[in-house]
Amino acid sequence: MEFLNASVIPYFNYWIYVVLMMIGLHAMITKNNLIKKLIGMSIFQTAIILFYVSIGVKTGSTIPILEHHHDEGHAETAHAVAESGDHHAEETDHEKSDHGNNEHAIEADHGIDPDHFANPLPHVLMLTAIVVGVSTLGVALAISQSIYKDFGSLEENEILAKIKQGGPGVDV
Amino acid sequence: MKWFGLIATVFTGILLLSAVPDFAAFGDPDSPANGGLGDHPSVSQYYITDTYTDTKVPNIVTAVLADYRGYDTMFETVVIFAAGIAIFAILRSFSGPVAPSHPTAIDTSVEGDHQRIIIGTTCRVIIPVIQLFALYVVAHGHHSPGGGFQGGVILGASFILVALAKDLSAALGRFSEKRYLALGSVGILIYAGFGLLCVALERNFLDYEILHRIMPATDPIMARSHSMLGVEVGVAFTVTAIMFAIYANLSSKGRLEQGF
Amino acid sequence: MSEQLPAIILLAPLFGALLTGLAGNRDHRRCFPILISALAVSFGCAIALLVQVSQSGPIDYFVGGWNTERVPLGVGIQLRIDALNALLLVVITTVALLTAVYSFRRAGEENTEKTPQFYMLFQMLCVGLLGITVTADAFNLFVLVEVSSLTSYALVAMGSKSRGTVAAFNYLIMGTVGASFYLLGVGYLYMQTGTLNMAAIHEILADPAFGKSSTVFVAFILILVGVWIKMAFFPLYGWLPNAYSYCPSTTSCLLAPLMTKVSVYVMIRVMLSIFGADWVFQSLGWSHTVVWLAVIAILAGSVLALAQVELKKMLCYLIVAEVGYMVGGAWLANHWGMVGAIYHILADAFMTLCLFIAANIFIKHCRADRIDQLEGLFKRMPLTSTGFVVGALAMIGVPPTAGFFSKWYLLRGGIESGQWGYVIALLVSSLVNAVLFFRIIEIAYFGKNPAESHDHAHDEDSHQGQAGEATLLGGEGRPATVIPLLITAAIVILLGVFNAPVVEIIQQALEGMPVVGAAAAAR
Amino acid sequence: MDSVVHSSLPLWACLASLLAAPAIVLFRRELFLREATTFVAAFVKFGLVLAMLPIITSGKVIEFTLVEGFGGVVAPILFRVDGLGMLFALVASSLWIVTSLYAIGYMRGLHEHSQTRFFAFFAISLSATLGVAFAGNLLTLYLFYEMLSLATWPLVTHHQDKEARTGGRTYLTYLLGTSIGFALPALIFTWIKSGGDLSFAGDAILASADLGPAQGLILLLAFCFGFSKAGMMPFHSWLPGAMVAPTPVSALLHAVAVVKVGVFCVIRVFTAVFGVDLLAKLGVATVISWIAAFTVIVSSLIAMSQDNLKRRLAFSTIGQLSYIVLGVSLLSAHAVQGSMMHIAMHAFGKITLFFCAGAIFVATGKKYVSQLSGLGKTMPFTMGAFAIGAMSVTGVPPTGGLLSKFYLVWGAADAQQFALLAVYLVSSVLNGVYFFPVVYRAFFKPAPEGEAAVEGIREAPLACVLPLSITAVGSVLLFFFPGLLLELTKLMTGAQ
Repeated sequence: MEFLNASVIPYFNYWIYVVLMMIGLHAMITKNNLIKKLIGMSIFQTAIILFYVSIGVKTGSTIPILEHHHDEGHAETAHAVAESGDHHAEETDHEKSDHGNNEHAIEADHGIDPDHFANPLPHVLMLTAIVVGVSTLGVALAISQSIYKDFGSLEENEILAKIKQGGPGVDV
Repeated sequence: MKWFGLIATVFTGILLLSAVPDFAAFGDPDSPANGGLGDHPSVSQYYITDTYTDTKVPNIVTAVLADYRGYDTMFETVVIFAAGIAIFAILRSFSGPVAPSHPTAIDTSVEGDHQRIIIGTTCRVIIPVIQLFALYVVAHGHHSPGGGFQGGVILGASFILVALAKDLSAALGRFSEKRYLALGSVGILIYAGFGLLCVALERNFLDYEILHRIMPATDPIMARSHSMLGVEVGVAFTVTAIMFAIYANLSSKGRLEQGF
Repeated sequence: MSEQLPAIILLAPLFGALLTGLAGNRDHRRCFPILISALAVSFGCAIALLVQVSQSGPIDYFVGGWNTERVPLGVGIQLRIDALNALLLVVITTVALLTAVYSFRRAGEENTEKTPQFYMLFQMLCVGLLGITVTADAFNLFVLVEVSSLTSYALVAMGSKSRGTVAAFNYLIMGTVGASFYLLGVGYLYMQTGTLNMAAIHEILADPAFGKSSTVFVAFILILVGVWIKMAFFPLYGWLPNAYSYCPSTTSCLLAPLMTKVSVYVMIRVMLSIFGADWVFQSLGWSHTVVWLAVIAILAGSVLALAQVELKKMLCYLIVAEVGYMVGGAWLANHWGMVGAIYHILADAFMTLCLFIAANIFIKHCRADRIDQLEGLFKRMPLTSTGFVVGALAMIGVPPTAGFFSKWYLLRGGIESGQWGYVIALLVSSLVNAVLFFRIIEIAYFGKNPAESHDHAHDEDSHQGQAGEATLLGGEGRPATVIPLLITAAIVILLGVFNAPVVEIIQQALEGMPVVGAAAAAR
Repeated sequence: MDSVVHSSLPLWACLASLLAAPAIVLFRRELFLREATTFVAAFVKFGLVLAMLPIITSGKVIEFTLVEGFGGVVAPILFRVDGLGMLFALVASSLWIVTSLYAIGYMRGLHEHSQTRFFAFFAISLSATLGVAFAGNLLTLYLFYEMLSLATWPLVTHHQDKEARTGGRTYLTYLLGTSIGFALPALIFTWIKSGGDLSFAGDAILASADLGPAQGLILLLAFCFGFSKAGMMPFHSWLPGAMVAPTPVSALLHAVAVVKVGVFCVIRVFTAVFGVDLLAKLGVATVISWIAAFTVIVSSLIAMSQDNLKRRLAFSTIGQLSYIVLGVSLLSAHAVQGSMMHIAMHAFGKITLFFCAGAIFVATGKKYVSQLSGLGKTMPFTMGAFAIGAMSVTGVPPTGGLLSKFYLVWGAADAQQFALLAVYLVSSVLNGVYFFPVVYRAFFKPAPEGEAAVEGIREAPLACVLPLSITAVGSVLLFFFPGLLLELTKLMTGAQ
């Protein structure tokens, strides 16, 4: 129980990501069907996305889009944003209130309190990772289609057996 | 293999979990990634506080994506493009039976006609809406979640919908192979072209600020904002083209005729 | 313009790929000139950068101009060219250019309609590899790794051999696991440091507080394992032999010399520029373990190579052994080991290219890929054979080829750090290489079944006179294939003969670093 | 110390034959031009070596750096001609002229195939030999040593039949295996121990290195076995294996160039790498002495049992090489001097013997000692030369072999190694035992019954007989005029 409280509950997102990732990895290694391997690969990559996004979470923050008023000055914009953010933070997290006060110094400097917006960088990175994942998946599907065309099967052991035999359609 | 896989998986899992207690707590705004470390402020704080000053783009994610880390994003687009070309290179086959010139029903086993009418009409109605929305997502990426990738995917999906609702050749009639391959190249050409323009004006690659010299009625900061829109459009082009290319090749075993 | 070189070196092949896509589809003959000119521009940039770096130190380039006063490091993406990667840039562009020449009218021979696509992938692969080399951003490196990986999967799968397709699938699965581990490792680092810039991470990790951080430790393992998969380090090598031996010939000439070498570079870059030599070698203290792994890799690669009957497969297993050389050298934790490992990256790229081009010419000529079918090639193809022999001698480590000197430095590193297992493994592998290559040379020279005893009756000189000019070079491949081979062979020798400047540049790159810096080796 | 002359002569001497190789290939259909090229190259080479002789005899040293950055931070390609190198170069380049003549006669006489390749690689091998002779540091030495191993492989396997393949395999396995397995690590270890100095100039490389006796012994053994061209047991069996080569190859390369390169390297290791002083201090040279002594005796005994003439000569060579190694390992000035002289003396003697074996084969097709009965009557010149060669190798006056053996024995006496002195004497007797029966059989036994009695003289072609007569005469002349040799060797041993 103590272990749960100390090491699992505060980090539950990370535990989930590890479990998901291992499900994916296990499928990639042990599954016989190529498409199942690819499903495993997708789960594997998605787990990484979950991990990255978890890094960027700040309790009580909102999406990293500033409110936008074309005609008003910079400081005002930021102020409006900060207010709404503050409001939000107090509602959801009590522990954060004193913390928020400390950060007012920064707010004064820049006009925007970073604590009120989720960390944008992991989102950007994961946008890239998603795109990469999709591309890889597409190429993988194309390759498996091509394998199916040559071997008439997507089961790894059957393909290997055919390669070993050097049967028709297999140029060894 | 089964046992090896299990052992490898469990081992990796334990390794990954072993570091978890060392992590900053979930949602901690002061974690090194969010809040920085001592005298090293985290870059994400800079992004949040200074993006608007730097670029006048309220959507921080868009600004980071297309400007601060625009170099990444360009290669991300290259990845997509490479995937499209890769699938073409792997699957596309030019031999085989010639495609029938007239579109045929997608599924003759079910009561084809009725379905075709219902689906066809619905699609005819919603596809323009989808496409319009896609353009909105591309254009409004500065202010709301969205941007080139998202918009491009939606736009590509609209063509895929055509292929699903009618058949592939109908979709290819609107968006032929020659066109989508060209559009894919053009998209990156636009993106890299913006970068190269900056180089031509003697600034670093993708330093959009300098583009105010050739953009009418802009200051350096707005030049960044506008250029971002430009590159997003480029991204959208490539993504649209490649999404459809992937679908077209995968669904027809590379023959680009009627599907399976 | 010269300060824009770090960007231009990448953009040239990128635009080359795009132009090929736009112009090449209509007329395939346009592809080749575009390819050559794009790579030539890159090559020029690489040379210029090398000159610049060796004269005036590392070049920092901030994409998007995010290096003003108020912008902290790591906000934008930084490219950094120091002596180490400037050398690698030259190698990559040279190999790419030579392979491009080799590919002339040959690339599309397996499926002619896709020539433009082949060249596009070719150039994007170069973009990826060059990008990996120049970047100083840990995440950007991942994106570029994916650019190069995706294109290489496709290049492998493009061939007409169905085994190549299966190999490409395995390559893709392994490659994705590798890249994902790398990505995850970078995520762990980001979580601890809040930045993605290599120099910034390094600066933060220099704090001794991180010496015992389990997150940093796991991050390092993840990145290391990821990179090892990518470079086919011994137990993780499974994807390589099939992928490189069943792919189209041009592809193998491009991938075999470059992919593993660039991955080794990434490993060295991660060790030195992100974690720092003192952390890796002193806090972690894994040197011995990894060197022993490398020893196993070298021996296993050599033994497996001995067991092969196909020429290209044998070369592939030799790559596995060579990767062991480099990993072992890099982990010897001293100056000469590191110098040797880096020098071997350069030497091995050209050696491998040399052997693969020659092997491909042989295989095409004999229409067979088994070693025992290469009978009597020396007589028919003297120039190609010369190239092959030079590559073979370099692999064995005969002076004055580059392979000798890399072995020399690696051995010195091994002896100085007292890693006798590594020293012995290097020597054993040299001997195995000698056996391997002389087996081939014997077959090519004697034929499979030499006569029982020598028969004095045939006076060959009289025959030669009748056969005319055709006899000496008549059996050779086309000039477009033989010329790059001979150039590569010349490079292998010249890189050995003039290795002093190269080694000086490497030492310049390592200057001031703890453990691997030249100070440790002051004589 | 030596005054140094900078000159590119050693480079050109080395290149003369290397540059001839492409020319030989180019003229592959103009047989006359091809062989003329070989001759011109041989004479040019000899001329260049001779041109350096006055400089060397005046006590100077020629140095030439070819590529400054060759070894990177290791060492440059450095040519350095001193007395020992000069002596060896003189022997090798003068004998090349003779061998070229002989090779032409032999190859044409037997209508051998691929003569172009043969002459081209022959020329390359000579370049490598001179490269070793003129090497100014260990790295250059190793470079040319390996080049020689590889360039001679096509020569050894010239016949391209099964036997040649087996012989070639043994040849390369031993030579490359030991040079990579032993010499290369020894080289690198030396480099580390000496603090980056590999040059032969000045003091011995390891003179001031901190080296324990155990380390010293391992290093010395690694060098001696690594340069296995010296044929020390147990790494000797490549030599008889390589006898499948055409006789000119066996003659020049396996009696002169290749094996002498081996002992030359060993001498360099003793004198220039370790230095006599260090070895005396460590006291490890005795181990080598005994291995060499063992080789001397055992190889002589094996030689007696060989019926194949060339194999018998090969085992004799192994024994004679170990004479040289034994001489250096005695560490006394006279013994070292004797060793160096023995390089020349044995070269002339042994090449004569090989030439004779080849001439017999060309003329009669006979390979075995037991077939030689009565041959003295039909081939008097050849067998006469054989007798002289045998005398020289055994050390009977008036042949050069006596002088070098004299110095070796003198050196053994100096070093108070009387057991080893006895080895020299006993083995000389053994030499006689395995050579003179051949001579006796040829001159005094009647030709076998079945063979048609041949009247008169039926010698091998002139191109074969002339060279062997020249070298036989050379062996005798060296006895009467050893001045130059003594002078050159004295330069090396510090003019004692």
